[in-house]
Amino acid sequence: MAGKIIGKVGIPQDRFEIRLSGSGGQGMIFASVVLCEAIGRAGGKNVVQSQSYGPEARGGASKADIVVSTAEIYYPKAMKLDLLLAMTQEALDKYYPDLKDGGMLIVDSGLVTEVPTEKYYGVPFTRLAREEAGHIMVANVIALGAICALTDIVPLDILTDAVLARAPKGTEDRNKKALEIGYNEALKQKK
Amino acid sequence: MAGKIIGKVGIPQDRFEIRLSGSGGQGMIFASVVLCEAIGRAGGKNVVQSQSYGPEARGGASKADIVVSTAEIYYPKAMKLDLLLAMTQEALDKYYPDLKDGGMLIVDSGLVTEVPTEKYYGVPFTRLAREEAGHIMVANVIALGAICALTDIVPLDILTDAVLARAPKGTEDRNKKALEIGYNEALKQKK
Amino acid sequence: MTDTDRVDASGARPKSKYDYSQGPPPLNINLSWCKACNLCIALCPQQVFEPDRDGKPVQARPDNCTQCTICWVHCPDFAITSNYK
Amino acid sequence: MTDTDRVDASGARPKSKYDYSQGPPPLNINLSWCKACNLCIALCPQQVFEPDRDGKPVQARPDNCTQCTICWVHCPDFAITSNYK
Amino acid sequence: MATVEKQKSDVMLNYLRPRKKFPSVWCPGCGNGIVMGAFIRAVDKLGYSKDDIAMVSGIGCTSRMPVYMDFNSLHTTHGRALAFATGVKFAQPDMKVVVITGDGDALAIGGNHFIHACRRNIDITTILINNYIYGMTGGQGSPTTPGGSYSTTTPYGNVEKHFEPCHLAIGAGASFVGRATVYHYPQLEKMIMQALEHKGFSLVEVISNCHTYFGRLNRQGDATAMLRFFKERSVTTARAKNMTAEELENKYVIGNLHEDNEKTEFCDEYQKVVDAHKA
Amino acid sequence: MATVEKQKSDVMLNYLRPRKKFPSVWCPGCGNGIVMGAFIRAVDKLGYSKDDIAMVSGIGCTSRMPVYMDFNSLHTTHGRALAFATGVKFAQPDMKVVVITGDGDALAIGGNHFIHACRRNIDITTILINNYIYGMTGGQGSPTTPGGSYSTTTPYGNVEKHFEPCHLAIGAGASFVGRATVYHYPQLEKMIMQALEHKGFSLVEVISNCHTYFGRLNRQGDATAMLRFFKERSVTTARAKNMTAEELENKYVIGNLHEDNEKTEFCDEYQKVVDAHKA
Amino acid sequence: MDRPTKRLLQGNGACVEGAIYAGMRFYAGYPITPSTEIAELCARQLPRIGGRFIQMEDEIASMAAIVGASVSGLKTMTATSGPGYSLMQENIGYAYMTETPCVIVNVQRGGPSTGLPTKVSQSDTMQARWGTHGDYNAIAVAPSSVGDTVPETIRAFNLAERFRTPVTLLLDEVIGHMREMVTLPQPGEYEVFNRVKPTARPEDFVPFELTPNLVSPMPAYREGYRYNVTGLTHDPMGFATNRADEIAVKLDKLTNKIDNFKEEIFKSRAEMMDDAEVAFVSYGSVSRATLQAASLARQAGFKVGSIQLYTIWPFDYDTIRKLCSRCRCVIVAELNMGQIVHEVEKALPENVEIQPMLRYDGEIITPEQLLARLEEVI
Amino acid sequence: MDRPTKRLLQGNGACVEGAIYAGMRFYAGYPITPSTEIAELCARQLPRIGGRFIQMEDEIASMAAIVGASVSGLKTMTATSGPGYSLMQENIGYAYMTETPCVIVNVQRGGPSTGLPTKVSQSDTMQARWGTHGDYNAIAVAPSSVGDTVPETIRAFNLAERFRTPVTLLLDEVIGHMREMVTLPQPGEYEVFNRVKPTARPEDFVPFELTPNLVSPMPAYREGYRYNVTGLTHDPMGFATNRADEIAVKLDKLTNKIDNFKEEIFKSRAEMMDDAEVAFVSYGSVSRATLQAASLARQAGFKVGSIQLYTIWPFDYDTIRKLCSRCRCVIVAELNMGQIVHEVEKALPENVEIQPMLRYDGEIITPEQLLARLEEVI
Ligand SMILES: Cc1ncc(C[n+]2csc(CCOP(=O)(O)OP(=O)(O)O)c2C)c(N)n1
Ligand SMILES: Cc1ncc(C[n+]2csc(CCOP(=O)(O)OP(=O)(O)O)c2C)c(N)n1
Ligand code: SF4
Ligand code: SF4
Ligand code: SF4
Ligand code: SF4
Ligand code: SF4
Ligand code: SF4
Ligand SMILES: [Mg+2]
Ligand SMILES: [Mg+2]
Repeated sequence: MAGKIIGKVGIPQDRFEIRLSGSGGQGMIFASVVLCEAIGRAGGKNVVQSQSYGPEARGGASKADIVVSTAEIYYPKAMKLDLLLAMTQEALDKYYPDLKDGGMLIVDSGLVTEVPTEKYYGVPFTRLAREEAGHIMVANVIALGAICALTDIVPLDILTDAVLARAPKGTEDRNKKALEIGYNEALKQKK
Repeated sequence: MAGKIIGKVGIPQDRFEIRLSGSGGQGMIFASVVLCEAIGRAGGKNVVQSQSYGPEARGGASKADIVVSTAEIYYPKAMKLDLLLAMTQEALDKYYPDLKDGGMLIVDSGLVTEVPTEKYYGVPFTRLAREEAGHIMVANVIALGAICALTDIVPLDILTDAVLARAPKGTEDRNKKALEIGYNEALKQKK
Repeated sequence: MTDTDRVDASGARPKSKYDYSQGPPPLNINLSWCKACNLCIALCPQQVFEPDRDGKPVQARPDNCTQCTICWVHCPDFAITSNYK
Repeated sequence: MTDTDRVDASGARPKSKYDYSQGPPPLNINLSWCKACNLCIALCPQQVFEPDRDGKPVQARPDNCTQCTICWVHCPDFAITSNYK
Repeated sequence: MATVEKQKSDVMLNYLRPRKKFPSVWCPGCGNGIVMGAFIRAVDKLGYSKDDIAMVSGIGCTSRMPVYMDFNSLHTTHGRALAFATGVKFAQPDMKVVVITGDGDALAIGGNHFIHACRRNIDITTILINNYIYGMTGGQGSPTTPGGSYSTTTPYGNVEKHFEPCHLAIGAGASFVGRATVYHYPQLEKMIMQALEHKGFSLVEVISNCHTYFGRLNRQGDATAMLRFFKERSVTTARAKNMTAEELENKYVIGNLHEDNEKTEFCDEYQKVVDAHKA
Repeated sequence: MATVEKQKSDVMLNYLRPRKKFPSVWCPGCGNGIVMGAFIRAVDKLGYSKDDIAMVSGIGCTSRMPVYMDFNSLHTTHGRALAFATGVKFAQPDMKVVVITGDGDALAIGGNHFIHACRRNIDITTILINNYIYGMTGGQGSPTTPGGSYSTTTPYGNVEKHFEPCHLAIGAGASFVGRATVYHYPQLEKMIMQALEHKGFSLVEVISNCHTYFGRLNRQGDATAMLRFFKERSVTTARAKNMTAEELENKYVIGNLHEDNEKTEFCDEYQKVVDAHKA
Repeated sequence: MDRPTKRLLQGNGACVEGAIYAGMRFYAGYPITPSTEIAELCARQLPRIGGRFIQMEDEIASMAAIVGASVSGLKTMTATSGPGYSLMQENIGYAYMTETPCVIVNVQRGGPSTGLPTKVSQSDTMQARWGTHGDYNAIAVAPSSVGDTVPETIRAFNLAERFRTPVTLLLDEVIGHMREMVTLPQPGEYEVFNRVKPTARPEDFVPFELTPNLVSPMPAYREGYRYNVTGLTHDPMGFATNRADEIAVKLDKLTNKIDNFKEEIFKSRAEMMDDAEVAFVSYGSVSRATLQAASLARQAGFKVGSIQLYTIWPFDYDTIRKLCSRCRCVIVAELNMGQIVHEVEKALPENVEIQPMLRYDGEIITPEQLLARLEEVI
Repeated sequence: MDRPTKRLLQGNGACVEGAIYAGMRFYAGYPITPSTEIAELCARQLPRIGGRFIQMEDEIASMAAIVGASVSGLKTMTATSGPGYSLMQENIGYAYMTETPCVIVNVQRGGPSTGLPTKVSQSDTMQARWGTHGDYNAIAVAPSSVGDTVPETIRAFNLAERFRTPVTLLLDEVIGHMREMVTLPQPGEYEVFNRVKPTARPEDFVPFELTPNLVSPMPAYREGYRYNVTGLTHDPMGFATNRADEIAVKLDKLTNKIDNFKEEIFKSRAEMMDDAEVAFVSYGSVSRATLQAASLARQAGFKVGSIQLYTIWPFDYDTIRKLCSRCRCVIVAELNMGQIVHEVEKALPENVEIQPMLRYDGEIITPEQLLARLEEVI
């Protein structure tokens, strides 16, 4: 489609599209909300979050999209992903085709075994959560730490504040630690 | 209103409008249905019957209209009555204004005491029903007999058939007698 | 419109503790509200009422009335009130 | 896909009247239907199962199985059938 | 409950709606008027302020009642009175909310709201006038029409079973349930008073006469005949206790059938949440 | 009831709908699947023909069940299954008509059809899976959510009273009423068989686990934990007879609660009218 | 049972006669003025012909029951009026989605809400097209007299069965309650369409198959076909789908199976329209008066015609445009605040003057009123 | 409770914030995807501000309860989606007839029937105008983003109270579920309209008085005014009437109190329309994409504009005609099979080409699709 308008101006690509994907219980919605809130609070950027639903509302949604832009976000849904986080093999298989050429792929290397590209970051989020952060529940937060390290989408301190503001009382330390683990582990790999 | 159309052709008056009116229990609907059916069966004329309803359907309706015409009946409601039967004072007071100049008025002379005209037929239907036909219930049928005698709307035998076809089993004789009483009583008065 | 006709009681003395002979009749009947349902006439234990031509109650035996309330509490159209109670 | 792995029972002899040593394992598990809900594993009175990495049942102590029906009637996804019953 | 002077026979005139035309639309002798009188006298005896009473009804002959009285009146859609009333009561918990309803209105189309109001035990008094038929629409069968009875939609005799409104209410959780008839006036008035004073959902089922349809179609005669019939067929709960099921067949057991004064009330319970969480 | 060969463990595979994707949409461990297994095995034991069974449901997790089985399946609107089923049964009186419904579907929006089906005593078997919550929409309170329990619409603990579905059904006139749990499988299967064979309206209330919402919000753990909980809290009707009301608090009384085999059935009674009046 | 074929019937009675003629054997309903006589007559007549009548607990249940019975294999009907029609909307939508034939009679009275239970109105016209949520296509049929209520009811059933869809029969209080002499049709006099049954083997059966005319054959229960019926958007197998392509196919099917056959469905009666410069457009009981007014105007020498709509929905814009090709003014007469007038506006070019002649006070439009309006425009 | 005024909210959450800002203190509802979060948030938030939340047994009861509570004196709201909206229709009609202010939120999903519970749609647009039986006039408001859901919800309440009428707030699944950062308004930032109370003495009070603006003052319960409220057509005293003259007066009141103030009610956002030769008309979540497409076209040098409807009903034909006075082509983009497109057709002269750009497969319209369509017409 290269007509009179698109041929001339194209659809502006001033947007960064993120998808967090996994299975029901992995807290992808929570992670997306926190990430959005952090980006929103950091200022200067617009964010839109959306998620998929099972039959009616039931069943944990397994996919959340975030669109980030310095301009007004006219179209709220992700079209071509700039960043895909896949916490399971199934999620990767399903959403990899939506990743832009050259887009960033982050996978849970403990659960995802077959990756169709060599350019990706693999961090064993779930194993790290269980073994180092003390609870499998925070694998998603570790992943957020990794995203923070691998992109310049949001500063770590603001992300930390956002996580703590939403985390249940009593889990602050665990979450803080999780963020750090993810951040550091990813930094190691940063190319 | 005497415009370009009405001034020229007028609204055709080839219709005869009858209203049977009384109070709830007096069987005006039944009478109108039977009369209609008789006219319809006699052939050559179109008939339309309609009736008024209380709140929702409850409460015996007290008024039934019949339009008779040799032509197609376009407008199904009565506009100016050619014949008004009033079985109570209330009914007469309410509907007398709808009677055409020169229209025929028939009242139950036992129950209606104030009649605003001198040109009317008065027959004590209810009293005749109680005293001569054996049951107050057939006052309406007596009235039908009277209408039959005073107009040429339907032959008595066809009317009799129609009444008997609708009357409950076991009341045939009573109804037949009622028709005759009404017919004869009215004939006496026929001017 | 109120029924103020006094109709003489024909038979036995009423058991009433009220003496109606000096004052108004035992009851007020609002004939414009009355629908002639016959309930008061039928339910009165003292046969105080008779129906008029339209079926509405007439106090035929007023002195019988004991002000027992039955007629007015059962009147579905609030057409009866007492002159004494 | 059916779980046909036999995992040796380590401990005591099963109380089962069935002898599984010559034939197929006591149960057929349809892993593509199994959702790893853990009910069969937890409810089996003979501790026949162990969860695999995904939480799906593995017949860890097949000889214990008495064909009591509990696991398959409680499996909400009809993933378990018996090879003997 | 304020003490009031001895009630005059014309007390109800003080409660009729000004500017409304009387008499009512009801047929001569319809029991609805008797219930209305009992309700007014009960309210008067209890000394409630007119402003504090909301009368909610659906559609039906019975449901025309509120318009005749000088309270706040809400004549709603068929069957939904209790749902509207729930909104009124919850919005204005200090009001006395009363629902007037027919057997069709409450139990046919409105059955769901009926059982849920019972379940919630919301403090609404429901006066259900059971005349065993749809009066307003001209005599169709209702959920209380007895088996074998005639109506315009059961021309060969009703083949359906009927609800016992009181049993249904008890099964659904109502905390005050009683039955009265339009013949037994003093008991009716007293029961309405008790229901109004009860905290929680209260049901007064009033057996009443639709002689125009039920009476006529089932050869039960006119209003008087039907009231006499109610008299003959009624037994009090006290007497019923010593009667066999057979003896009780075709009898109306009248009196209080169920009363639970321990059950907490919906609006009260909600208020506790508000009190605990209000910022 | 045809005599059938001893049932194989894989019998249910014969009844699953061809061309439908398995496994189901339900969460891992959802009790719905257990009930579905019991239903299939009951049907198989009774030897019914697949063609003769119509399964009707409304909307909810539970109501998704019929699509998975190779019977005539009618997945209708929320709460209306019994009204649709009444149409099916009355049109095809020789069929076995079964309604699968949830506590919300049957008792919230569908409460009216529920009580009227009970009243009519129409020969429909209703399997009501009571998981105390709205599963499908994500964990809102239902009419069976116990007082004090948490759901997404009772964030401060439920202030409402709950229905006892069985009591409601009895109050409304059902002629077979029983309660089972997904833990007590053999009893469940047997009760479904009895209900299917009963002539008239039959209700089987199955206590089931929505660990995804009810379990999580009320800290009752996963599917296994909830099934164990049902095991611990259940007493049979036989045992319950000798227990005090206090002892019975928070217990699930399981077994047949009501059975009336004398009551005539709606379609039968109607057929008599047809036979008497058919021209 | 030999009864005279000419009988005095209310419109409501004529509707029952038409329905039984068309093969209706299952009626579920809930009484409401002014439709109640339909239920009462069905209660009396259906047992006599082995049919079934049930009074349900409300209109929602009535609509549900007729859909259940129709899926089971019978021709079914319910009747109601405004408030009940509103309550039925959700389950009417279910009938659209599941493509279940059935006839819903709406004997219109004044609204909104409880409104005017015993007064005439035509104010549910737009609701018959747009009353339930979502996208679908609707058929609504409107007779104008007691006499034509018999064939129009038969036509409503035929359309329902032919197109596998709910059909609304729009009567009004005047037609419903008025009595006229009606000659009842003999067997064979009118075509009766019966639903097309599948011929595929059960294992090959595709319940919502895309046939050439977009209508899928429909088995009754116990005919060996077991399939799934759901109100969820579904694929041709009847299984719920979330796939964009399958969703569009289903909705297109619902719309096009009717749109593609608009000419077969649409029915109007054009009188004196050949050279009409002024035309009435009307439907239902109003058409009697418009026809008279038009005739009178002709007698007076004016080129006036009358179009009566027997099919309200789908509205056939092309036909109306063609019929009115010589008109400079069209008077749309209806008993509401202006509903079908918008459709007529859409149908006609801008240079045609559209005159709404509306009445919504519970009374019908008189010939005098129509003539007075005519006088203004001719 | 000090909370940051900028928050990440779903559209459903923004709706609750707007409602509470507008003074909503009573919510009755029944869960249904995709509106459920509105109920859940009300359950949590209302007790904290002394308000009341109740989950009713169904949508019929929910609608009834908010009318009851509104008559009692509170500002009330319910929220639902297609199937529930259909069920509410009868009691929405009661609110029209009794002139009871309240807000009904319809978070639209795909229909008809159960349809597509988790997929976006705008297919209840016509139902919001014609869903209940009888004649009446309707107001419907449609925001296009999470951000403008706050002020539009406030506006919906203001319109409801100002005109004593139910108002439908049309959201859709995308707006309802999507999250954006929203700056919550400060007290005083938006006007909040409170219902006009009577000043007459109780004995002179005429509850449905014909005031100059046709809106009658409305007391709360326990303010000393006792009057009758009925769904029957009634006279100014609130008593049922069958008199033709009084009936017409009542229906005219219902219609004219809104029609006479169309300009006050209608709200649209016209961008780049001054010299636009081609325009988009859209509403709800689609408007985001149309605005982008129009901007891009402008950048490419084409005279393209965009009109976003914030008020759907009453549809202001005049304003649309004026705004499009230079257009030769108007593209109406909506997520249904063509609903508002008919209104746009009615508004514009015949020489303007109308291009429907419809999508009804559960997905939203992309800017690419809009540009592709634009390319065809420019
Ligand atoms: C939705 C709806 N359906 C049906 C009706 C018609 N209707 C009005 S009153 C009524 C039945 C009334 O019966 P009941 O509640 O027993 O009251 P009664 O007239 O006997 O006092 C019916 C069916 C209506 N008004 N609205
Ligand atoms: C008219 C209507 N209102 C609301 C809904 C939304 N809804 C779908 S399922 C459901 C509740 C289901 O609860 P339950 O019946 O207990 O079934 P479960 O999911 O727990 O098995 C609701 C409210 C709907 N589909 N239709
Ligand atoms: S008060 Fe008693 S005694 Fe007196 S008239 Fe009335 S019913 Fe008869
Ligand atoms: S009870 Fe009342 S209405 Fe009936 S007859 Fe007596 S006074 Fe008249
Ligand atoms: S059949 Fe019984 S013993 Fe064998 S695995 Fe299953 S539950 Fe265990
Ligand atoms: S019960 Fe069934 S689904 Fe659950 S773990 Fe066992 S085999 Fe899998
Ligand atoms: S129809 Fe029956 S219920 Fe209605 S007013 Fe008459 S007697 Fe009373
Ligand atoms: S949400 Fe609850 S009821 Fe629904 S499938 Fe999951 S566990 Fe079962
Ligand atoms: Mg009744
Ligand atoms: Mg549930």
